[in-house]
Parts: sequence; C-alpha cells; structure tokens
Amino acid sequence: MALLEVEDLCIDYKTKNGYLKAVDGVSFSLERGASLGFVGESGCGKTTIGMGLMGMLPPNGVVRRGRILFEGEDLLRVSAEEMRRVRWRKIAMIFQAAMNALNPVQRVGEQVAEAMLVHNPSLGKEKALKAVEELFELVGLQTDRIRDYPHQYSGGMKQRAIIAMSLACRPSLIIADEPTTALDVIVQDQILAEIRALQKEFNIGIIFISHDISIVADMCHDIGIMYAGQLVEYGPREDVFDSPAHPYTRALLSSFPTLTGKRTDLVPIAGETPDLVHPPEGCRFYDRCQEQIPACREKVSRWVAISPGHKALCCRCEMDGR
Amino acid sequence: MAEETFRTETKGMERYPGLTAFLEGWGIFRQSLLGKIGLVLLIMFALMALCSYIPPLIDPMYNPMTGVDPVITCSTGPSRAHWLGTDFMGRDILSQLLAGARVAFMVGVSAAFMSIVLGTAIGMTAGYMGRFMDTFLMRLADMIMVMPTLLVVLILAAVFGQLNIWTIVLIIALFRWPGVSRIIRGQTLSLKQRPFIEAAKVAGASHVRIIFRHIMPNVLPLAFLFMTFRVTSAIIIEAALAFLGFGDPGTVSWGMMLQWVWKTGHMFKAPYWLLPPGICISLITLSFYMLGRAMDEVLDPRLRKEDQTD
Amino acid sequence: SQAADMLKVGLLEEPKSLNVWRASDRWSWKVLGMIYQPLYVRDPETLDLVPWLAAEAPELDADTLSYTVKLRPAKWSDGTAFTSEDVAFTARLINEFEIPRYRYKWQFVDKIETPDPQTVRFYLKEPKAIFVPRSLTIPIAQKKQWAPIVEQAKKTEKPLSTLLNHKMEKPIGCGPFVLEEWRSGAYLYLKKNEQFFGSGKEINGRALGPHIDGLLFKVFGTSDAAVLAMKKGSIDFFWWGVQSGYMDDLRQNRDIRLFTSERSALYYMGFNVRRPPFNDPHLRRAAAMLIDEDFILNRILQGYGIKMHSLVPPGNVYWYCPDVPRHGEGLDREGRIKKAYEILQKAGYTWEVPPVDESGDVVKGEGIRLPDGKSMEKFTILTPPADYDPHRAMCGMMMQEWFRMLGIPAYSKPTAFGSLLEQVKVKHDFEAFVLGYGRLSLDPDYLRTFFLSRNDKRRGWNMSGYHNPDFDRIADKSAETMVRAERRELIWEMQKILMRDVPYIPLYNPKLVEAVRAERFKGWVEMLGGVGNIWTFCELQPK
Amino acid sequence: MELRRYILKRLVQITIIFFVILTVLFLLFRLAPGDPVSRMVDPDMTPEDAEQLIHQLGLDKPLGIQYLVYLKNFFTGHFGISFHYGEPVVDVIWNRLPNTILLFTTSIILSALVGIFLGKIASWHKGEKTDSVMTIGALVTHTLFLPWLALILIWVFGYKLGWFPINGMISEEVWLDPDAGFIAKGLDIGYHMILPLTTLFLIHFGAYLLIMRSSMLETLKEDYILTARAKGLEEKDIRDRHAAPNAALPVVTSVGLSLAFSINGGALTETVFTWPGIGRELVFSVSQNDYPLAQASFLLIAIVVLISNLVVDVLYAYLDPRIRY
Amino acid sequence: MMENQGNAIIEIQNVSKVYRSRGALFGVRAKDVVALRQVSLKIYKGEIFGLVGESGSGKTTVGRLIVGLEEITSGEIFLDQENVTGLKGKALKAFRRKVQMIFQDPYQSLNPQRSVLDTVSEPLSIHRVGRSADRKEMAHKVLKSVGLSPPEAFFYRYPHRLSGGQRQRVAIARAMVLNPEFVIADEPTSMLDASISAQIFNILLKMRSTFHVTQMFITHSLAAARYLCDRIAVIYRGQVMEVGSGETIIRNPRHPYTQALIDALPKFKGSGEIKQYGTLLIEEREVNGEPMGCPFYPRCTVAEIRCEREIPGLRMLEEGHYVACFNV
Ligand SMILES: Nc1ncnc2c1ncn2[C@@H]1O[C@H](COP(=O)(O)OP(=O)(O)OP(=O)(O)O)[C@@H](O)[C@H]1O
Ligand SMILES: Nc1ncnc2c1ncn2[C@@H]1O[C@H](COP(=O)(O)OP(=O)(O)OP(=O)(O)O)[C@@H](O)[C@H]1O
Ligand SMILES: [Mg+2]
Ligand SMILES: [Mg+2]
Repeated sequence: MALLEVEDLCIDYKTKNGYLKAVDGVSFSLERGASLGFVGESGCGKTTIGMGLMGMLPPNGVVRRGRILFEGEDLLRVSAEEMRRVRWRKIAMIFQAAMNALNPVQRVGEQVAEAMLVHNPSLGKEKALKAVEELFELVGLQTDRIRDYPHQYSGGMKQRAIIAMSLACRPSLIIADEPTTALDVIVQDQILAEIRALQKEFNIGIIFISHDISIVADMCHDIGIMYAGQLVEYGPREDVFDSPAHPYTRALLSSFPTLTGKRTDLVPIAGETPDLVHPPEGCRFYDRCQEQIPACREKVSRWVAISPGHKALCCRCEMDGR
Repeated sequence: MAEETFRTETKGMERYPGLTAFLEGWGIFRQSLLGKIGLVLLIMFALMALCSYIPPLIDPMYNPMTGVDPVITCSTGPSRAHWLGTDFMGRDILSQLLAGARVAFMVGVSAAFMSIVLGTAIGMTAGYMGRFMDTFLMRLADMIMVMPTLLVVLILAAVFGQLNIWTIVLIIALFRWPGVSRIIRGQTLSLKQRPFIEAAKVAGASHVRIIFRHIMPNVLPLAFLFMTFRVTSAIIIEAALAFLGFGDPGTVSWGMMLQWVWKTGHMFKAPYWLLPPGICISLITLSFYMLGRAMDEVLDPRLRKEDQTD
Repeated sequence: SQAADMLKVGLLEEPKSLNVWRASDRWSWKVLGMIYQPLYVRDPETLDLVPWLAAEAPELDADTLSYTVKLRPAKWSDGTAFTSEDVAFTARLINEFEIPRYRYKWQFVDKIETPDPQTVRFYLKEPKAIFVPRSLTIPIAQKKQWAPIVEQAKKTEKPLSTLLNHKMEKPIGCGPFVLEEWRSGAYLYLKKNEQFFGSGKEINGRALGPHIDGLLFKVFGTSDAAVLAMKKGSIDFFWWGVQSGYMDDLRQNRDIRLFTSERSALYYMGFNVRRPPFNDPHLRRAAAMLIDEDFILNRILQGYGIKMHSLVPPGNVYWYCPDVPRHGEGLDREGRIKKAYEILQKAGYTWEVPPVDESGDVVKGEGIRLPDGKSMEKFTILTPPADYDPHRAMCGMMMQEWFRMLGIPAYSKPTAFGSLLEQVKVKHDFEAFVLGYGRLSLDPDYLRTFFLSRNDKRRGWNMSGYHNPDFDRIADKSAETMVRAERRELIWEMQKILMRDVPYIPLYNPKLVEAVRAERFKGWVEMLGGVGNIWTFCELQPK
Repeated sequence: MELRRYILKRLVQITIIFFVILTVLFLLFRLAPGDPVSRMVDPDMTPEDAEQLIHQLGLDKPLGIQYLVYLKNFFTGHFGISFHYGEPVVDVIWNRLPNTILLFTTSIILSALVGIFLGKIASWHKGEKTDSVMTIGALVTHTLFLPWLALILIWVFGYKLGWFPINGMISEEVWLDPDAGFIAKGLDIGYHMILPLTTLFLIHFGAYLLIMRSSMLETLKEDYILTARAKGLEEKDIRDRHAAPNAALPVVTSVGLSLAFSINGGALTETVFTWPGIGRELVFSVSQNDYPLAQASFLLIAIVVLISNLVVDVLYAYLDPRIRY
Repeated sequence: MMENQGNAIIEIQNVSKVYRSRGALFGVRAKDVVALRQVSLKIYKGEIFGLVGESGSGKTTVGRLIVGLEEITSGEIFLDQENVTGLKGKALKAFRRKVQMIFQDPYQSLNPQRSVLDTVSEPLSIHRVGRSADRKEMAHKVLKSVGLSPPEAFFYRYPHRLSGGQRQRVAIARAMVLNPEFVIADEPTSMLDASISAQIFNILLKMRSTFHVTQMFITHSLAAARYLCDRIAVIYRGQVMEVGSGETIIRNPRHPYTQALIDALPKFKGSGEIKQYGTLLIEEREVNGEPMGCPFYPRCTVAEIRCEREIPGLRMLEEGHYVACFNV
C-alpha cells in the first residue's frame, strides 16, 4: 500500500470574485521512503496542496472533492481532533518562510520539545529536551544553542532547527515547501544534503515543493509539473527531464538558465498565467502554448500515458499518442 | 486578450486615478459595519450643526447663550416650546445642544487639521533630513508626548487667563502633533529607504521633488487617517476643559453644558439636561473613532478583506 | 472617640492652613473661628458689638486717645489663663511683623499697656473710627504658644515668611472647640473645649454651651456629594450656599430645613474713570441704567439675591443709606434703553443708527460716537472666570448684550483671576470689570478705601481711579469720627456721591441658602451671613 | 550590561527632557500676568502689605535669581512653599501621591488584564457575534466622555441606588472608631474606590481590548502560528502559548504611550469624585493660581510618565527576547 | 567585443566602503561594517559585466557606490576616464543622465502613488527633456521597447495593477528612457519566476544589442550570470575573489570559493548524475583576534597559514582571468 494516495483533489478559495480554483483535479501517490517534487510557477497551487494534505487550509479554503488516503485512511473524512493528532506525528511540514516559522519569544529548544510533548505528554519536559539534543546533533546543530532564541540563529540554523523539529515525532511523511528559498547556495546545498541523508536514514516519504527545477531534479524520484492549479506532467525524474511531454514543461525547461551543458538562448514563456477564478475552458496553457492546435481550445485535456509512470495532460500528446 | 477586456472596463476611469482610488476605497469602506454606523452618526451630527442656525431665527429666546424664555425662570423638563427642556436660566437646551454640535465640529476638525499639518510637516522633515534635525525634533516630540495635554491646556488656561476657543484649538493642535509626526516620520524613514525613492534619486530628482512628489503622496493618506483620531481627542480635550470650567465662556459647547448642569446642582434632578450633552460628546467621538477604524481598513492593505467569506 | 452628640458639618473644601496669621480663606476660618476668639463679636440681630472675651464695652479716654478694655476670666484650651498679656502680645506681634491684613488695623496703635491681667489699654496715635469695630474684633492668639515661634522667626532672614509658613498642628484658642484630629483630604474633628469661658454662662442674653460634644468637618469637594450626604443624613449642616438646583429636592425632605439669609456681600461692575470713554459720568450713568438687575436677580441668581442700590448692602442696616439715586428702577428693558439713550443723547453722543428710531421703537443701535466725535472703540468687560464664579461670568455676558443693544461695543471677557487683578489693580489697563466680595466687613470703612484719591496707585484699592476732592474730604473725616451717629451721616453722604458718579455699579447681593438637618439639633441662630456663626455653635442643642 | 547602558542613556535623556520641562514651567508661571499677591482681594490688604508679601515670596528678585532659587528648591527637594496651603509643596504632594498611585495603578492593571483577556477572546472569535459585541462594546465604553460617565455613575449608584459613596476615599465613621482595624480601614478605602475605579476601568479596558484584538489578529497570520498548528497543538494552546504572548507586546507599549492620556482621565476622575490625589490637586491648584504646587504636581506627573515609559521599554525588552539594547 | 581593452566606461579603483554605525548621543556604538575592501574593477564599453556573490557580499554596495547613492569611503570611480567620485549638484545631475540603475524588488521600486506614465517620464521632466507631448512620445517608445504593448494601455495604470514582470519592465523603461550609457541591474529577477526572468534577461540583452548600453548585472545565480554576461567577477565579503570571462569562470574556476559555489549548485540537465553535497567547505574555522587575512580563510579547504595573515591580491592567471588566492 502506498504511503499516500491523492485522488482528484480539488481545492477552492472563496474570494470576492468567486471561487478561485487553486488546485484542480490533482492525483498522485507516494511510496514510503520515496520523494516527490512539485514544480511550477508562483501561484500554481503548490502550497495549497501541502496545506490541503495537512488539513490546514485557511478559513476560506474548501476541498471541493477528492480523496487523500494516508496509510489507508482518508484524511478528508477524519474529525478535526483526529487530524490534529495526525499532524506532525505522521505528517510534518517545513514551511515556505522558514525564517518566520519559529516563535520569536520562545527558545528554540522548547519549541522543538513542544512538538514531542503535544503528541506524547507523558514524555516529560526533561526527557523531551534530552531528545531535542539528539535531534540537534542529528541535523548538525550545536547542542548548546538549544536555549537560544530564534533571532540568535542564522537563516541556515533556523532551517536546520525546523528540520530537527519535523523529525521530532519520526513522521512517515514530510512536506517541504520551498525549504531553501531564502538561503544562499552553499547553505542550501548543505541543507539539502541533510534532508536527503535523513530521509534515507528514517525512510521518510518527502513531498518537495519548489519553483526551482534544478533543486527538485536533484532531490526527487518523481516529479510533478504544475500549471495553474493542475498537474500537467507527472513521472520519474529522468523521464520528465529527458523527454518532457507537455509543452509547458518544455517551455519551463528552456526558460531556465543552466550552468552545465551548452549555453543556449533562453526561450521565455510569453504571456501570463490565467485567472484561476475563471479558468479557460480548454487547456489552461493554451494562450501561452507554442504548439497549440485548435482542439486544445475547446477540449478539456486528458491524461496521456507517455511511458510507464510518465504521463501528461495535453491534447496534443493525446493526438500524437494515437 | 485578458488585457483587452480589462481596458474597455476601466478605460474611462483610468485617467482619473483619484476617483478610482476613491471608489475602490469606498467599496471597502462600505463593507465595514463600523464605518457605516460612524458615517450615519456623523451625518446626524453634521445636520445638528447645520440646524443650530435655525432656532435663534425662530425666536430670540432660542439663542443658545443669551436667549431666555420670558416665562420660565428655572430649569424645566421637556415641553412643547422646549423639546429638551430649559436650563437654570430658562435657556433652551435643544438650541444649546445644536450649537454644541457646531462647536464640536469646529474644534475637532480645525484642531485635528492643524495638528496633522504640523505633525506631517515635522515628521517628514525629521524623517527626511535625519541626523541632528531628526534627533532634535523627535526629542521635542517625546517631550510633548509625555505631557498630558488636558493638564497642559489647563495650566495654560490658568496662567494666561480664560482662553478663547481658537486659542484652545491652537493649543490642542500644538500639543497633539507628536503622535502624528512619529508615525509620519517612521513612514518617511521607511519610504526613504524604498527603492522607488532611490530610483528617483538616481534619475536625478531633487530633494524638493522627492519630498513633494514621492513621499508626501504616500504619507498623506495616513495623515488623514490620523486626522479622524485627532478629531476625537481634540473634541474630548475641549469638552473636558469646558467641563472643568476652563473653556471659552462665550461659547456654548457640550462640555460647557455639562459644567452648568454639574456646577448649578441640577445633575440629580434634571436628567433631561444631564444626558443629552454627554451622549452627544460620547457619540461624536465614537463616530469619528469608528470612521477612523473603517478608514484604517481601507488604507491598510493587509486588512483588505480579499479572503472575505461572506 | 466618636461622640454621640457630634455635629457633622459639610465643607466644600479643606482648610488651607490653621496658622491664624496666614489663613485668609473662608474654609480655614470656619474651623479657626471655633478656636480663636476676639474681644468683641456682633450681635446676631442688631449686628452691634457685644463683649466676648472682653468683659464690657471699651472705655474711651478722649484726652489721651486711649481705650481701656476689661477682660473676662477665661482659660486657653490647654488650661492656662487668658490674660491681658495675650492681647498685648497679639497686637504687638501684628505691628512688629507687619502682618498683612491686620497691620492696617493696628498700625495707628501707639502703645499698649497691661495694668493688670484683666485689663489692657491701647493708646492711639490719632482718632480712628475703625479701632473698635475692626481692630478689637481680631482673634487673639496665645502668647505661650506663639512666643517661641516668634522668637524663632525673628532670627531668620525673612521673619514674616517664616511666621506665616509655620505649620500650626494644634492651635490653642479660647473658643468652644479644640482640634482633635485632621485627616487631610477627608475630615477635621473638633472636640468640645472643656475650658470654654462661655460654658454654662449667659452672654448677650444667650445661654451658651456648647451643648454638643464635638464638631466634625467633612470635606466634600463637590456640592453634589455634600447635598447627597445631607439627604442621607450623614451630615447635619452643609456650611455653604446650596445651589438653586438642589433646593426643590431638599425642600421635599421633611427632615431638612433651609435657612435663607442675607449676606454682607457686594458684587459690582467697576469702570476705569481715568480715561475715555468711562471718564464721562453720563456714560456710566447710562450704563447703570442699562443694567437689568431684575434679570440678574431672577435669572442668573434664580431669585436668591437682593438688589443693591448702594454700595453698602441693605442688610447692614445701620450704615445702609436708603436714599441714593436708583438708576433705572422699575423700568423694563425697552424703557431702560430709551432712558439711557436719552442720557447719552443729551450728553452729546451720536449714532449712525440710533437705538431708538423716529417712531420711538427700540432697534439695535450702531456706530456710537463720543461727544468729541470719535467713534467709541471696542472695550472689554473683565469678569472672573466661569469656573471661579459662573454668576459673574454670566453677568458679564448679559451686560455685553445689553450694551450692544445701545450700540456700545462691549466684549465680556472672563479672565483668570490673577491676570484680571493684574490689569485692574496693578497696571490700571482696562475699561470695565466685574468683581465682588462675598464677605464684606460690616464696618463701611471700605467705601473710603475704594474711592479715596490717595489710593489710586499701583496695587492700591482705588481701582477705578476715582478722584473727587469732596469725597476725599468727607471720607477722611469719617475715618476720624469716633461718634457712631456722626459717622453715619458722613457715610450716607459718601454713598450718595458714589451713586451719583457711579464709578462702581452695584449689581447684586446674593442670598445665602443653607441646609441643616432639623431632626437632630435645634437652636440654629440666624444672622447676616448665615446660620454658621459662633452663636449657633455655642447654642446648638441635641433634640 | 547593554541593558544597563541603555537605561543609563535613557535616564540622561529623561534628565534633559525634565530640565526643559522644569525651565518651561518656571518661565510659564513667572511670565504669566498677575502674581499670587495681586490675587488677594481682601480690602484689608493694603498696597504696602502686598509689596511686603512680594518681597517675602522673593518675587521681586530678578528672574535669573528666581530661577536659581527655583532650581535650588527643586534639588533640595522641597519645591518651595505652596501659596495656598503655606506648607512645603513636597508635604502636600507626598500626602496625595499614594492615593493617586493606588487608584491609578489599580485601574491600569485591572483594565489592561481584562482588556488583554477579552481582546484575546474577541480575536479568536473573529467575525462571530462574540467579537462584534465585544468590539462595539469596547468602542462605546472607550469613547464615553469620562466626566459624564462619572456623573452618570454618581447619579445611578450614588443617588438613585445609594450603593456606593461618591466622593473622598474614607469615611469618618470608620476612621474615628478606635476599634476599627487595619482591615476595616482597607475595606473602607476599597468601598470608596469602587466608583472611580469603575469609571477609569470602563474608559480604559476598551482600548486595550481593541489593541489586543488587532495585534492578535496580526499575530495569527504569522508563520509560526502555522507551525504551531502543524505541530498538532490544540487551538487553545496555540492561542494562549504562541499567539497571546506575542500579541500582548504591543499592548505593553501602548500602556506606556497612553499613560499621558490616561493621566488626563485620572485627573478628571479624581476631580469629579474628589479623590484626594495629585490630579485633583493639580486641577485645584491651577484654579487657585497656586504656582509652586501646580508646578510640582505637573513635574511629578511628567517624571512618572517619563519613568514609566522607561519601565515599559525595559519590560518590553524583557518580554521580547529579540530586543536587546 | 570581449576584450576591447582601454575602453573602460566605468573604472573603480581601490574602492572601500565602511558603514559606520552612528550611535546616538551617549549611545553604544555598534561595530562598523566593512562592506567593500579595496575593490578595483573595470567595465568595458558595450559589455555586460556580472557581479556574483552570496547574500551580503557587497554586490549591491558596488552598484550603489557607482550611481552615487552611497558615499564612498575611499578610492575613486571613473566614468569615461573622468573622475566622478563624490560629485555634487549640477555635475551629479549630469552624471545621472548617463548612469542608471534597476532595482531588485519590482514591488518596491515603483511609487505606488504614481502611474506608469508618471514613473517613466519622470526622469525626462527632471532633466527637462522635451515638452510634455514629446515626453509622452518617448515614454511610449521606451515602453514598447521593453515589451509593454500597447503602451497606451499601461500609461495610466498604477503599480498595484501590474504583475511582477510588468513592473520590472516599467522599471527598466524608467532606467532606459534617458538613453543612459551605463545601467546597473541589481538582481532584477530574484523576485520573479523563471519564465518571467527569462523575459527580463532577454530584454537586457536586447538593450545591449540595440541601444548599446553597457550593463553591470548583479546576481547571486551563476547560471544567470553565465547566460547574460561577458565577464564575471566573484565577490566574497567585500573582496573580489576572481574575475574572468563568463565561460572561464564557470568551466575553469580557480578560486576555492568559486569552485565551492559552482559545486554547490544543483545541476540537473545531465540526467542520472546526482551530485554530491556539501563536500567542499569546512565548518567555520576559528580566527584568532581581528580577521586580517583572506576573508575566505575560515571556510577554505586549501588554506595555509599565510592566508590567515595576508590578504591575497588579484593575480592574473591568464589573459583577462584574475584570482585572489595564494594557492593557485
Ligand atoms: N487564502 C487565500 N485566499 C484566496 N486565494 C488564495 C489564498 N491563498 C492562495 N490563494 C491563491 O491560490 C493560488 C495558489 O496559491 P499557492 O499559495 O498554493 O501557490 P504556490 O504555488 O505555493 O505559489 P508560490 O510559489 O508563490 O508559493 C494563487 O493564485 C493564490 O493567489
Ligand atoms: N546601510 C547600511 N548600513 C550598514 N550596513 C550595511 C548597509 N547596507 C549594507 N550593509 C552591509 O554591507 C554588506 C554588503 O551589503 P550588500 O547589500 O552590498 O550585499 P549584497 O551582496 O547586495 O547582498 P544581497 O544579495 O543580500 O542583496 C552587508 O554585510 C550588509 O549588512
Ligand atoms: Mg507557495
Ligand atoms: Mg543586494
């Protein structure tokens, strides 16, 4: 049984102008100890998926339909109290803005300990702090910094502390939402190394969210490319990057400058992302697509399997495939 | 394509940015219950102030200060001729109440206006000039800020004799700018750091241009927001001063009415006289306060209710 | 300890000071008056002087210009005897330290002798009418208590200051009560003085007690609190005028009795007669004509007052001259305006719009010009501030309106007391002002003080700058006339002159309404100035 | 160490500000028209008496000398002699100060605590009825005109119902009774304090509630709240352990900043209820032109505000580990 | 175009910048920050010069010093061989016609109260170029050239109605409207998505090719620098570590820091090749007392004792490739 299986997840935000379809019909699955990366432009719904999985959508967010099977249990059906228990103990999350994810007026160690104590009150504060020390060592933080406040930490240290915290209850799934965005390349490098090592050590499933393709490419077994609330291409890393099927994926890749390989001209994607309150009828990428055919406009695209485990949401692929 | 529709929609209004901004603001304002209540109350008081000119025209006995009812020589309750009754001299309470609304508006708005002009000018100077000027002005502001304004005005009133209402207004303004100027200074400081100011500098803009074209338009909305809060404090200070007997004796203000009630010993037996002025002072401050909070929401994009669930 | 028959008196404010030489406010004197006693006091009915610490009326020896006073046997509250030494000490202290307010009553005393402990003789430098009524009515201080303080004070750089600033914790007097406890901000508790000389005696035909065990002065700060306490019965007497607003309420209460008394008070409007426009008596008379005393009395004072025709209150029956010119008496508003117009027109004043038109109707006058053709400049009527005295501030407002009806550009300006007096008394820079006295001495010597040419100086009392040689002559004579009846003639003459020239226009004399609870005590003595007098406190008895 | 330096620096600033206020006050009162002597309208007071008194009060000296005397008086801590009471001003003030502190601090602490507590609840129920009721209630009570509120309380609870005393702080029945013990006296003061305290409380708690509410709403948007929620904390714990401590910080600052404003209210309350405190003394002395007393009371109030601002800043630093001076 | 020596449009010589903390009266003085130490660079006409370094290394400071937003602590700056250090008044204004800057954050660099037209034509009115109709015309042209078309549709829009990419284009238009000779672009795309960044990159390239504007491109991304720049300088803690042509720096980095930087970057295109993490740098090494040697010494893997004491100067390794390290 897969650790996590998401089927046809749709999440809307209620806004003044109507329902904003932030996530629309997303399905994927994740095995224990595997890693899955989501890539896409800003506003395509990556964070929303993460929040949806945690059951922590903002008050105006609603799950319209879908299923989130986690260890066989549908998280959308459990009660709030049960969901609370699942959080962190089973699924932990590393947030986008790690810089602010720690409470400024509490000592870092206490905050990490709190994560344990919430789910295991009988542990006792002493023991929890002991455990925190171990965690700190694990992520490469000096244990004498346990009693410091967050503002005394550098960005990288905060991120490590949060990773330590995410490991506090040994969860089986960690959702990492742009965990290194604010960091320097060298620090980012170290943090990513840390995450990978820990993932291996504890056999944790990771959902890795980023807008930086290169990071996801390095980190994950499977890649999901997102565009305007939809998953447009999904498959193993090698397949997606070596033979991208969806025009959007291709466009994205060619607009990304690289350090290796030949220095080619970048081809930017023209235009802008569609309005998610009134998304286009047919393919959402239609307006910006270089390879559009009239059918894309009217027909709602369907998933096309390119190769085993590699699929794309595109009319053209569908036609070509036929 | 999306751009096309966008243009046709707002083509006419794009050229009038002020109007657009106003309409947008109004849209948000309208959603605020507090703002609506405040506005309704305020309109009511404005009408009262306007109506204050009417009673003396009907009969000189309705002159709020000097008119007395020829047959009534002591405080009486509401009657046909005097809807809210009369005070101890036989003067009409309603006319006084209406005149009080006028005074409250006058005091509140003019003192607030002066203090925000002063506060904005000083805050912008301090924030923009920095260094010595900043230190000096802000220490001055600190000093004035720690002074309880009412007591200061009280001392000035005692020392320089009974103050005329305009002097009171002026003094209130002189002592209520520091709060505004600190905020404006903070805002100016942060604006000064903003890249768009630097961009203007790099383009060669002079200090005058930066101050008036770039900083001022950005701090003015805030200054106006503060104006509503300053209005309330000015009204309260004037009323309290009048209540203590240090107001302008030539003016019928609500505070003055309360003082009369209190000092002439009618407060236990003439609720018709005690209640209206107090309710009016409280409500007018409430209305400006609510208005201010609603405007705060309009101006503060963080509070904008994009995620409004209703 | 809390005595059963304790009279609880409500005070509005706390006494300033219990140092008799410093105390000048009425709150202090309400307390000090129970402790320090004079040689003579006034009879409640006739207002004549009656011997108090003195045994009998003073004897004048016209040749040596000396008065001899025999003293009653009495004791201070600490048990020591009251002797002539104390009296002489008090008088000498005043002259030596030149104590303000007392000095002028004693500076003409040349020499004081104490032939025996019960007799004291005063030698005067010149004949002085005020000696008996003013000098001999000052409170006597105990030598034993004050002598060391005086010695101390003399050694300092500023003896007077030191003396005045001495904090008197436990004043010793011969009065009916002694101070037991003063809890600042709350109350003063006075116990019955067991040594009081009047106890059980009959003085001036009155059987003196005190019959109560003590006096409790409660400080309230606001009238409403005091009135409420009165209604609830937690005080027996509110020693302050009850404002008209409370009266109905109090009247309905059966246990409460209201006393209405006249006061020796004078509230007036004064002019600066040194310079135009008010150097012209016509204008002053016209002003007097315009001022509607009835309105002031009925509206502003709510009927609790009496009209003043002269500068001496009518209640001061002996000195009051009923026969002075009465401006505008009995006229209504229109009549007053017409009459004033007539006066001014005759005196050569002109208007752009006369206040009385051809058909004889009153309209609003405009553009008044003085007889010399200059237009009258705006002027201010300085009044005390509204917080200090709303009545006078209000009078100012009303007078401003009345003057304007005639086209006289008057502006009423309530002014802080300090700056009002600075302008009027020190700088003489003003046109008109409203002032008054709530406790005017019963001796009319103030008429002289207020209008003598000599007193027109910086800080002098002739604030109007009134100069009239006739008046000066009569006034000076009145000061020396020691025969009462003769002096009365002169005083009457002075009143007539003043009411003709009107440097001051008397405005009103408020009545005093005091509330007492009738169910616990009886024997309230009514007197000019209210029931709170020494007789009451000596005669009051529990029911 | 740094904190001590910061405090030192602030103290120096306070001293300078204080000196300026001191001097301005001096000039204000000396340059004012009318001296205390000319106020004495007793006709028995002759011009000679007046000159004499002016001399004795030292008011005839050159301004510079007077200023020096004033400074000397201030530094020897006796502020001169009150014109009105004829006592050293310090005595009068020391007598009144405890009363003010009692009333004022009780009211501030009480209203801050209640305001913070209710603000927390209101923010938690944002958009619900509880929130609207609390917000509007707070707005209404906060904007009530204080003297009027005091009069109304007097009218209702003093006059109509007769439940509470309406003036002063003690009743003589208790204090003259030799048997009355410490507790009885304390209770008596408490009983007298009810109405003034209610007045101040009603006026102030609303402000704290509103500040706490909006600060709480801001805090709830912070990322660490998301973290706390993700950690599986119960909502109650998120509110009390993570949001409230952070949100209360601006309230602490606002207590400091609004102190000067609250003192206005304090003075009015003391005046209406005749509470024998500094505020009433100031209003009274001002109306009596008792300059030394007015000066000293004002200075004292200024010092208190300055020092409490410092205390608030230090407290803030203590509560917020990010701030280190 | 790469090495047209001697034709430097901008030359900075031994420039240092110290941010002095200005303690308040009686205040505690915080430590001075040395943002730049003895930096010398030459930028040649017509090239795009890249300045790369991690956050806080002093990249922005270089840019701000050149345009005169910051006072220089020591050293000199030349524009076309003319000393432009510390210009004031008229001279400064004239200088500013020639040198412009594009800022990092498009959300902050436009005045929210001014419309696009106002913003773009402001430099024109400051320098009194043309009449208002001409200005509109010029604004129209420049907006079009940065790809905002039709320009009329944007004239009266306010920044809050523009997307990030559009804003950055307006900012570029503002910088370009005066036809400057030299433009500094300070991380113009760090706030934008990859697809939008590519648009901006291409605009910058177009500026160079059609308007011949020399540019300095400040970035923390070596990949972007590689794409855009002819030459690249790597800066670390206020000191230049390595200068060379783009390809040289990427393919043949010689300075240990540059090497670490390149190693740390994820490289995804070579599929299957999963890179090794975090091997090149050591944990911060303790430095005794005042740091006085190479700024990179504490983290350097190849450091020697000398590095702790001496600051290595820039050495030429080969034509146009300079490295500040003793060990290469
Ligand atoms: N609380 C909310 N209310 C309304 N709309 C929202 C809300 N949160 C997010 N959205 C909208 O939903 C869409 C998806 O947002 P989301 O934060 O999931 O994007 P993202 O892919 O994480 O973007 P980024 O890369 O910028 O983090 C966006 O269009 C965003 O504007
Ligand atoms: N105004 C200032 N006052 C004090 N220090 C400053 C100031 N501006 C910058 N610094 C410091 O100077 C150093 C260089 O800053 P600079 O902004 O040039 O770095 P950067 O390379 O542009 O960084 P980033 O990539 O984060 O933009 C940093 O240590 C910074 O903290
Ligand atoms: Mg996101
Ligand atoms: Mg930078």
